[in-house]
Amino acid sequence: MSKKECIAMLLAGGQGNRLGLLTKNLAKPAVPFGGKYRIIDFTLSNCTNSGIDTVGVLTQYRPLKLNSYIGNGQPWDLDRLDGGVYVLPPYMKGKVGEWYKGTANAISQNIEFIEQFNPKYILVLSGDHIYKMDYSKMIEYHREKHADATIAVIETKLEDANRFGIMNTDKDNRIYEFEEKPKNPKSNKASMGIYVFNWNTLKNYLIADDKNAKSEHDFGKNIIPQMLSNGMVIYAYKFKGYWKDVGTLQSLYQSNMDLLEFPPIFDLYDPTWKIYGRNQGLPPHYIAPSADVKRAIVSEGSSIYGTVRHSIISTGVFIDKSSIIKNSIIMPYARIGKNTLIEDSIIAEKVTIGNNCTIGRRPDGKARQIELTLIGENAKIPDSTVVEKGMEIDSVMLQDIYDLYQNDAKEAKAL
Amino acid sequence: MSKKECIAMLLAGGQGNRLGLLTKNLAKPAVPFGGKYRIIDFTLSNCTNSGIDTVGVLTQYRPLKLNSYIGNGQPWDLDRLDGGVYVLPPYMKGKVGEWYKGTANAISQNIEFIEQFNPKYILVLSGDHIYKMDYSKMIEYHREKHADATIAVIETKLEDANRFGIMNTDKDNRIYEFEEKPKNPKSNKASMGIYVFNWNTLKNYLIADDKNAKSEHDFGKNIIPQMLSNGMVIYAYKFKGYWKDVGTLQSLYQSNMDLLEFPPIFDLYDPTWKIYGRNQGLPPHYIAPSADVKRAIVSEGSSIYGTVRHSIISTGVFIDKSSIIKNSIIMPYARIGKNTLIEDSIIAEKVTIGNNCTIGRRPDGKARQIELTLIGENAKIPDSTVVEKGMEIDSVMLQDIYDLYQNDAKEAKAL
Amino acid sequence: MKELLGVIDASENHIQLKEITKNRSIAAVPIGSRYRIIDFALSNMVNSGIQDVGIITQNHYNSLLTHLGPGKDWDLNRKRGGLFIFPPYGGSDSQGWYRGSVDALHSIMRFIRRSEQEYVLVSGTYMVFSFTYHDVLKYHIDNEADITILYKEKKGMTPDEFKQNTLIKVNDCGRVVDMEINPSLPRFNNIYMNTFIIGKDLLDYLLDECQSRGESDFVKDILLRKLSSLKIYGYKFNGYLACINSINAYYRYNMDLLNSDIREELFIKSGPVHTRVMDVVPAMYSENACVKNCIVADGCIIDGNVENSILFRGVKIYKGAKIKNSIIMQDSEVHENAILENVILDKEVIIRRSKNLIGQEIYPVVISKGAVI
Amino acid sequence: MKELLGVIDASENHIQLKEITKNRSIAAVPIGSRYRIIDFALSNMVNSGIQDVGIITQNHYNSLLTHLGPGKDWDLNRKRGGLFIFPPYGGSDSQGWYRGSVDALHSIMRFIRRSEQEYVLVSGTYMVFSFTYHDVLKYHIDNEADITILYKEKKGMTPDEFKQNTLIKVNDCGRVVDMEINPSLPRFNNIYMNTFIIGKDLLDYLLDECQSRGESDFVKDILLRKLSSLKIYGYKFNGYLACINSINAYYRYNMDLLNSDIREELFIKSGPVHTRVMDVVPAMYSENACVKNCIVADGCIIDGNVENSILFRGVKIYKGAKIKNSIIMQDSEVHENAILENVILDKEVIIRRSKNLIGQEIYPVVISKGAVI
Repeated sequence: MSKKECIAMLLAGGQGNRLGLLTKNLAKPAVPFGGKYRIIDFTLSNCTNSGIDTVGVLTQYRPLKLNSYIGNGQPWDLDRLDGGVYVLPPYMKGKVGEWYKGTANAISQNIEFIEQFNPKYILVLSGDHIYKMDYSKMIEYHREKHADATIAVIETKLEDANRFGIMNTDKDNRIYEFEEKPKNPKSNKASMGIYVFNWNTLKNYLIADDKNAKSEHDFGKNIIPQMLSNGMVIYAYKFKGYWKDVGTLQSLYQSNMDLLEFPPIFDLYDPTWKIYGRNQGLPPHYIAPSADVKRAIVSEGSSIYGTVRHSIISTGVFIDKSSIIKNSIIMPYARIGKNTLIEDSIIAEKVTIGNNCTIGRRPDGKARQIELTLIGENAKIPDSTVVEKGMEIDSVMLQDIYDLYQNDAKEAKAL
Repeated sequence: MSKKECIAMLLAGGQGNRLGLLTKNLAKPAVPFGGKYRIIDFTLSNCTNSGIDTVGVLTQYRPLKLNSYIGNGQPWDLDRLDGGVYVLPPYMKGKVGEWYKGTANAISQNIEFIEQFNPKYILVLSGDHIYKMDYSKMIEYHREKHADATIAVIETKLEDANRFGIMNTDKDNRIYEFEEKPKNPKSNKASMGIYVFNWNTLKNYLIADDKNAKSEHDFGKNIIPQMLSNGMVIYAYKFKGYWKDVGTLQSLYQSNMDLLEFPPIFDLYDPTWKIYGRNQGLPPHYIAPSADVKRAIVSEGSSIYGTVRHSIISTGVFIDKSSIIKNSIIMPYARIGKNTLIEDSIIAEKVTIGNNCTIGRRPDGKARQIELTLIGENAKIPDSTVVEKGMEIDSVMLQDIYDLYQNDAKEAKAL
Repeated sequence: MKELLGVIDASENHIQLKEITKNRSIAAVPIGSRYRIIDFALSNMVNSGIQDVGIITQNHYNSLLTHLGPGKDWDLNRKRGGLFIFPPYGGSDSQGWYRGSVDALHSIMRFIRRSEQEYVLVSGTYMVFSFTYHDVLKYHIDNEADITILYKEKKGMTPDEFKQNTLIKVNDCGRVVDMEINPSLPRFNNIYMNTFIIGKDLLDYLLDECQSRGESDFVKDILLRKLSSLKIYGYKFNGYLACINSINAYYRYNMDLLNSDIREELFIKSGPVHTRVMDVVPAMYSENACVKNCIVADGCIIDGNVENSILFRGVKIYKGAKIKNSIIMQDSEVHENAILENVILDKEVIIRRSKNLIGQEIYPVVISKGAVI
Repeated sequence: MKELLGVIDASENHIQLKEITKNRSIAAVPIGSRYRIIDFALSNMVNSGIQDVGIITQNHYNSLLTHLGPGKDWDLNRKRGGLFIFPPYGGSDSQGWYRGSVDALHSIMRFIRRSEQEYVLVSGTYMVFSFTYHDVLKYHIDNEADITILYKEKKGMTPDEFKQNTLIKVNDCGRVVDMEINPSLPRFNNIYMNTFIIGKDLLDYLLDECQSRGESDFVKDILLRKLSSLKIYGYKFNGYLACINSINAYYRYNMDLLNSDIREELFIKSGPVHTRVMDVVPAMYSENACVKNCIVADGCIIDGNVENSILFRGVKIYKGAKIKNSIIMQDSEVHENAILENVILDKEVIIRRSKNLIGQEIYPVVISKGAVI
């Protein structure tokens, strides 16, 4: 294989506990987003659009769907002869195998993979961020600054800065200190979890870190502080634009809703920076005479006979007559029956909801922080079910509820 | 994804201990073969040529090179929109992950993957066999016999039958008994480790087998005997033609040497059944005026200035003047210096051998079973080294030898 | 279907749809919000498991080439076989423009001869339907037929459509016993669907014989003449058929897609209709959008009123615009308060503020590509 | 090299190599055991990181199309950009056959205009060399040049080669100050390599101006005329150059590949030369093989004697055959005891037992594709 200027390593290993039931059977980067995308599409498209043609996707949690979804990489133009996209799970060396122990360890276990391409730079990315960024500009900046590492930062409100890893920099944006969630932040430059390293430098730090039993093998907690304390040159690269970590249900929901703003906060319509995704080959969507759709995103293959307000309707969704969808995300291939109300909810893939249901109704007259309701993948909600606001329900729970009901009925009979 | 008639699952997980140093850093299916191929090329090409467009490659041992080699599947025409080739490592479900515990367990851990394609049949293959076979004919046979499972068998000499899993069949080739390495074989039908199953049947057996703590989770030892004892219909499918399990160094060597027979025992020149492999884009090979090449296979990118007899010269190999290569396999990108003799040896990838070396010289006048010499990947053999017949040497050992020598020298000085 | 080679004759330049086919062949005409007409013929082959497809093109083949590319989106970009596109003058056998279907097929005979398949399925493009050919091939083989042609009962079709088509009479055994070409008042009940299966060697022989007599039309000079000497069978197709041979038919059949049953049959039942993937974002409906009975492709931004219409990818409808019974092709824009009724806008048309265009259902107004009104 | 668009003008039908170019363009002529001439120009672009390449073709483009396919083997089958092949009549701007390079370039001007790149690198194919263009572009930009052309000192070249080429005079600053086209007795020292870099807009302007005057030759009607009004710089190329403009040159330059230094320079130094992958087995040498100073492609089976020769893929040399100083193209066979000396066999030639063919070094015998002798 030829030498590559820069290859990207995308950390997609996390289980994403904070996405609740959504990631019960699904790796976080494979969670649907914005009607026809999955979260990982944004990072992969950024790579392609930035001219980075070799991407390793590090994954160990339920990678099947992600693996199938990425396939040969063709949708993102990453089906390259020399390079392209590789899904990299943990593997056995000799008699032993070990799972990835942290972000840095995941890269460290794949040193051999990276060395094949003999890259000058390595770009470390997260698989659960929604943004558009030209990495080639960041690499250019890294090169100009003769940096050992460069970290992309976004300026947050100072009062929010205590929730982030904060970079304290000098005038030239060189980082002299890194503080993880500081109580009294000195700066508002929050790390976006996007790093450029000189590969040879990073490699040495990874090998040293691996031998350190006390380390958590994490970039933010271990590698960067260690590099700083050794006087390495680390610069902050300021990013301006939309960026959202969709690691929680709330932020995932909010980021979807941001797409409905007009003029857009986050514009997907830019032809020079297309977001690629695997196409399902579905027909155009259909809006019936009985439908009423306002402030919505509607994707291919769906059919709408009911009312949709301020919601995301994904590919292959069916919404029957007299139903009302409000402030919700309906994920691919969900089917909603007649005369059903869905509000402030996330309805996961392939959910079926019967007729006359009420899901997540907001109490009248109260305007406060939205409390989300989540129906998990493949769940079948029977007719006339009421799911109260804030609940998370999946098919297994439904079975439990059903069993319970049967038991109650039996006991009732027995009595 | 659409329904597939049949998908293939290729067991490529084994460490291949019996290939010695060759598989120290390499999964067995990625071991070079026949000048420009790797072992897995034969099975993948069989799939493509049989019209099977979805192949899962089950791997857990050092899959990096295999992963990179398979890439997007394009060389084997397996870069399909819907299907193609997938490398399937073990993964974490919830908080726990487990490594593959046996051939059956490897498939069992990937039930979810297989279910995506909703196949009628599943073809289970091994990644370390050299042969050409039209699986579509075997599947057709399986269908015609209304079998639950079909096992490909090859007729061995009866005296060899005790080294194989032997199928005892009735006149119609229905299997009534399976004996693993029987002392007194009743039949010469040896299992080739190639199975067709009705997926729905197999799935149930896999799930049951997984719960059986006593099982070794192996197709030959557990699944097939269990199916037989339940009265399932299992047929033997007779294969005629060249087939070699290259699981040992000796058989790998022999199978390579078989390519040098004329007329060929195993013909790779058939245009209707091409063996595909990843192309290295090297120029044609060069035979110098000083060279003398007879009974040899020579691959692209090599340059030969010395003498080659009855040997396989792989891609990118360089053989300098006055050197003699006899009865050997020189793997890709090895470099052989001047005036060096190599006999009965396997020289692994990227080995450098200096001038005036003698590797594996056969004692004069003695004709007996060939005892192989192996130089492991990346080893650098200094000028004038003599490697005795039967040795296995790799770069780490060389370092030890060197250190030893230094020590000896020091001690000699100290004295 | 390893036994079947697919051939699509997209050199049909006798079919013209006014301005819409000015710079593109009928095969490349946009239809149904995100497709081109050829997608149906090609997807039928792919969904039937046909692995090698040759496409014969003639003039204005540029947009067709761009649409098909190397065939990736139909999974036909294979190492061996896959998609072969024949531009005119491309084959060394061809001697200029094709006079008719026999010339067109003859020009790629070398390709057909070299193929591994025993049978050839030849189809045109302007007859739009969704179907897989497994049963037809079985029927062909079981009947030991020389040629098997697809037909559909004509009921429900308009006299316009007969004029440019062939009607056939089939006896009880399925044999085709008579044909009439482009009749004004048809006597026969069944319309020939421009699709047939034939043995490779027989096709070779017939084309050669026909060309050597200086003739060029497959239906008139081969099928009709050989009705008695060859075993020509008809396979009855019972599904939905759209015969797009005039601008009115084009308009009417697009509107048919607002019927859910027809969509189900065309797009779902026989497998997906593959088309070029454009990586466009989903459609966006604003606070002011009012959309009723429409099919809408990805990439549309709708801020106005749309009813009974077909919107292609990237269409923009501004606030206050009113669109009814219309077909709006890719990237066209209808600005504030414009009114369109019974209109076909080709690609990249801009309708300025407050402009009105009203056509009739039987005479839709057609606006050429790129026009600004 | 995101700033550079690649254009290969493969419409060079003034270059003819006897029977070898009877049914193929010079760009598609086989060379060096497994390549076609265009592989070098195309690989130079790919190895320079150029992502979009347009190829202009003219007559006999079939074998070129087959060779290039969708560009997979050059990694140019991309979603956006990649390889674009323009058959004649393909662009709607083109009006027939190209009279010269200006017509050829003009016919794809729409493609060039639409590209994202600022500069265009235009190259022919029959000048074979391996090189990457990073430094040339930098040189072009640093000089603020209008056009930068590649040249090489003529020493070592034969008078034959000047006759079909352009020689240039370059001053100390690198400016091109004079040119002579196809001279018999050249006064200048440097041969123009048919390769230049130019700004997209300037190219558009110059082509338009030139066409509007009814002229058609880029060198004569643009470069030569504009020597003083434009800043035309020469970039000196110091590597190996093969100018394949006659059958003798073709023969001689193939033989050059037996020199290891030249192979190293052509095939290794500037990155791999990509070509169509054929999935052929490695070459097989029998007990009787005797091969000296040859380059041999995969798929050959050698049972005879071969010396100072170039063997392409799938060549079979039978026992007792003697081959010397020859070029044997793909799938040709030389049967028992045949003798060949100074011969070029095109593809799929069969030389029967004991036949002899002896040419001269300065007049090699050429046998056409498919001949049986």
